[in-house]
Amino acid sequence: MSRRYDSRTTIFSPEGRLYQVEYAMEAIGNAGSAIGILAKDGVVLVGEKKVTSKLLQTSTSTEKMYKIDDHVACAVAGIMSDANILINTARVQAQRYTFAYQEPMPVEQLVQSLCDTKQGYTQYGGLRPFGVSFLFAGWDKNYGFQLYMSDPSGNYGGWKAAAIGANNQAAQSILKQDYKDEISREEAIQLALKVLSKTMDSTSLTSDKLELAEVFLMPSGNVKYQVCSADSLNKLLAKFGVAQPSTEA
Amino acid sequence: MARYDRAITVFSPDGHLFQVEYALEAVRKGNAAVGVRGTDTIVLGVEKKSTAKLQDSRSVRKIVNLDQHIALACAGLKADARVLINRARIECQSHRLTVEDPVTVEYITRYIAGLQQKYTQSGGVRPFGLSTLIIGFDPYTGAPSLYQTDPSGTFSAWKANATGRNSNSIREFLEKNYKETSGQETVKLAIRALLEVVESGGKNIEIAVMTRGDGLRQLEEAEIDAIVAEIEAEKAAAEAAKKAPPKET
Amino acid sequence: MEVLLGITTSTSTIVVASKAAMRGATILKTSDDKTIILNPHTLMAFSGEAGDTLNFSEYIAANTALYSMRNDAHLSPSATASFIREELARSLRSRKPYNVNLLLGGVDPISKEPGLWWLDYLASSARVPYAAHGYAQYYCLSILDKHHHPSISEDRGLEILRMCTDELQRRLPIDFKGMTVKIVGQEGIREIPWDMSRPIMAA
Amino acid sequence: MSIFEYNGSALIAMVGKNCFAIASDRRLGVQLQTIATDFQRIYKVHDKLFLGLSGLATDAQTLYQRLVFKHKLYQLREERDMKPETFASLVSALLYEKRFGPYFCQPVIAGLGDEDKPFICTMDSIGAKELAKDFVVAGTASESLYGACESMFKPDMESEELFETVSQALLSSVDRDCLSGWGGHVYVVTPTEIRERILKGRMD
Repeated sequence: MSRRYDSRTTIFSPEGRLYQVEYAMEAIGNAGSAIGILAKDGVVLVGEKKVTSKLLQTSTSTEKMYKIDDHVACAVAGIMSDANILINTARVQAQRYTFAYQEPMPVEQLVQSLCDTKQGYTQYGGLRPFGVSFLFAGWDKNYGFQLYMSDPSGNYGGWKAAAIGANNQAAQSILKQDYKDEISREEAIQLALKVLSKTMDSTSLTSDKLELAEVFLMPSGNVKYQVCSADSLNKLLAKFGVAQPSTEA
Repeated sequence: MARYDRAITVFSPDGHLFQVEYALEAVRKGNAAVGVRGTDTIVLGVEKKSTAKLQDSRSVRKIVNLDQHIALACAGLKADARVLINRARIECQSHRLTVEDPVTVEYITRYIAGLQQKYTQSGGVRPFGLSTLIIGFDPYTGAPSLYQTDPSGTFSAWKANATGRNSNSIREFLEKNYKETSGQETVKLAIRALLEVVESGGKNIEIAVMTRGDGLRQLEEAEIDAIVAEIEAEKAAAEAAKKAPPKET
Repeated sequence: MEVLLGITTSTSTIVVASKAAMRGATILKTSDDKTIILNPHTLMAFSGEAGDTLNFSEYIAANTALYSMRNDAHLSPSATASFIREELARSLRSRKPYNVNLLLGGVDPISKEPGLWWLDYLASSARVPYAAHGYAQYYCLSILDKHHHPSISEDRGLEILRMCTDELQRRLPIDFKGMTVKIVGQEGIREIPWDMSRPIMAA
Repeated sequence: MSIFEYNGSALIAMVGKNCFAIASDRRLGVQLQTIATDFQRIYKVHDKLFLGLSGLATDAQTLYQRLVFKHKLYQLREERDMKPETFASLVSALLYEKRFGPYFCQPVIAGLGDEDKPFICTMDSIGAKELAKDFVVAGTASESLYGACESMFKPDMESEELFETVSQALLSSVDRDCLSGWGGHVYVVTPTEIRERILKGRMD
């Protein structure tokens, strides 16, 4: 038997579909979800952490949010080991651009170059596609604040509000209903938390299961990426009344 | 069971290249695209999946420039398209640099088709899931041209053609209704062809018009709506005319 | 003996190059254009070794055009300057470096600010209010030191340029066959005629 | 003429009490011809770390760009700023990488390390580090800078006095050097603030 499992990359099915890519998307459907919302004065990213064990050392750094460059950050859903590779690629690509042009890489170009890498793995690169979806939040001088969503096929699109990961369809439909143009960052956070509280599997929304990050402009005109601390997250949850006490369940 | 369709793109005993055929299947699933050649105008039109309310329409353009005088529309996998377009754009500039002349439409078509062919015969890669329509005016003779390429790497010149979803019905329509037209008439013909398979209205259609000397221009949604309304009025008038005579007699 | 000059005004950047193409003491052409348009708001002037100048400039032009096409947005003049510097710096450490001196003039499409960059064949780059390459450095920089101010109008800029070209005509021992004068303004790039038929008396 | 003197430069870094100062001239020349009079030779790496690059301008610019690239990736991966000592080793490694075709640059590094302890250092063009407790100098004006610093330096100066000392040393030195000058650019860095000043001197 000389079945060659190696040297195979993703191939077309008789119906013209790329099953490997579709399965990769399936894998993401089970991952912790993330929501991104574009506001008029910034972009908000919220993610659901899957705490697997009490014994797990909670690291000080974030689990679902990563800074790509000073002006771009992303939220991840999917296989974390794959994501780490791609995040690293994105960071290097952003720095290469800065090296050549001495200015920050435009957000869409960064997303596009990363998606080209992803596309490569569905056509020639490796043996399987990357099992990761991303939400990118960023600011550049051409288009201001932007939010992009990308999936394992290498497709991407600009969005005003988007969800990836578990229950993303439910989340997306709530977003569609409740999103209004020109909302403020605070309203965006409220909306994101509300959506997450309705779509998350766990019954209570607590700060140890959540991550919240924002991209906005400081008075100096510099772009700031800020991760919300557990304390202020708790305050926000209480303020917006989405922290359902677990006794209720 | 011999899996001739699995080992990437090799002949089956009855002479099929399954991966290429399956890639064509992916094209048939893609959005419809149409190209119509007039005497002084060439028109590309694509079906637009109605963009979700929350999506940013800027990031979903499907008709793009390869160079100042060449444009391309395609049907199939969007991420594959990005990569192919990128390669073609590099070739356009590189050609200018080495021979100090812009590429002809045929040259760049041959280049793209050649690239697609390579991916049906090299090791460890799958074909591009893409058919493209390429338009432009010859930089030397000023002659308009329209070409089509498919996943196998075949290319051909057309007066009018379509690809993607339901392309057969569009092609039938064009075969029946094609006349050598110019200016606005060409635009109308392209839109009428698309309306054969697409729901009416500017938000479901993307149209780009190339005129001699002026380069490519994407039509605004309102402009398309106006033309669609005009077409519908004509249709209604024609039908009324058909019905009217028997009434009188 | 090639002349390159650049002057910024409050609204635009004026880029000037001599029209003579020379080889040794022989003038081969009197209508040489030593400038190249990179995008609607950026213009580059070049001098140096004959083959290198055009080859390098066209390479840069092709890459900026590719950038415009790929990203549906033009590079800003400052980003273009950085890109050129990087390419030139890489070439400097290669087997056969380009011998090209450059001036890059432009108007930023977003801030509308005019800018001028001076780059030499070693790929040192500096943003400056006015600059020159070649012999023009000796004759014109002192005039510009005295008369230039960042807030001058375009007309005043052209007046100062006239002083410079007069001085070049007066002092340079050869005829550089007139000047190509191009202006990168708020509405794009335009060329203006530059009459140099008026006899200039030697001092 | 040495290639190090092609563009002309003057750099100085000095330690004070829980603070440091780093200063440079502002001239970019091509031998005796002045090209720019506001040239940047000192770069901020992060809030407590500065880098000055003397020598050939093109190599200084290339080196700076490569260092930013590496430092930025470090910052993103480690989620913290680089210590001055680490950064010095990075610069040194990058320079030695080109041992047989060096960048014609002499860097000066100044920063606040652990517990805001000042750190200053210079190195030659192939990365041999030279650490000092008081001051370091580099560039075409380095000889006169040595003399000026030697006589003006006092240990444990407060930030304001440090600024005065560095500025005087710089201005008097570049006046004796025809390849550097056109005023100066001074940074005084304390644990809480960065003070940046442009000096006017003999503008010729």
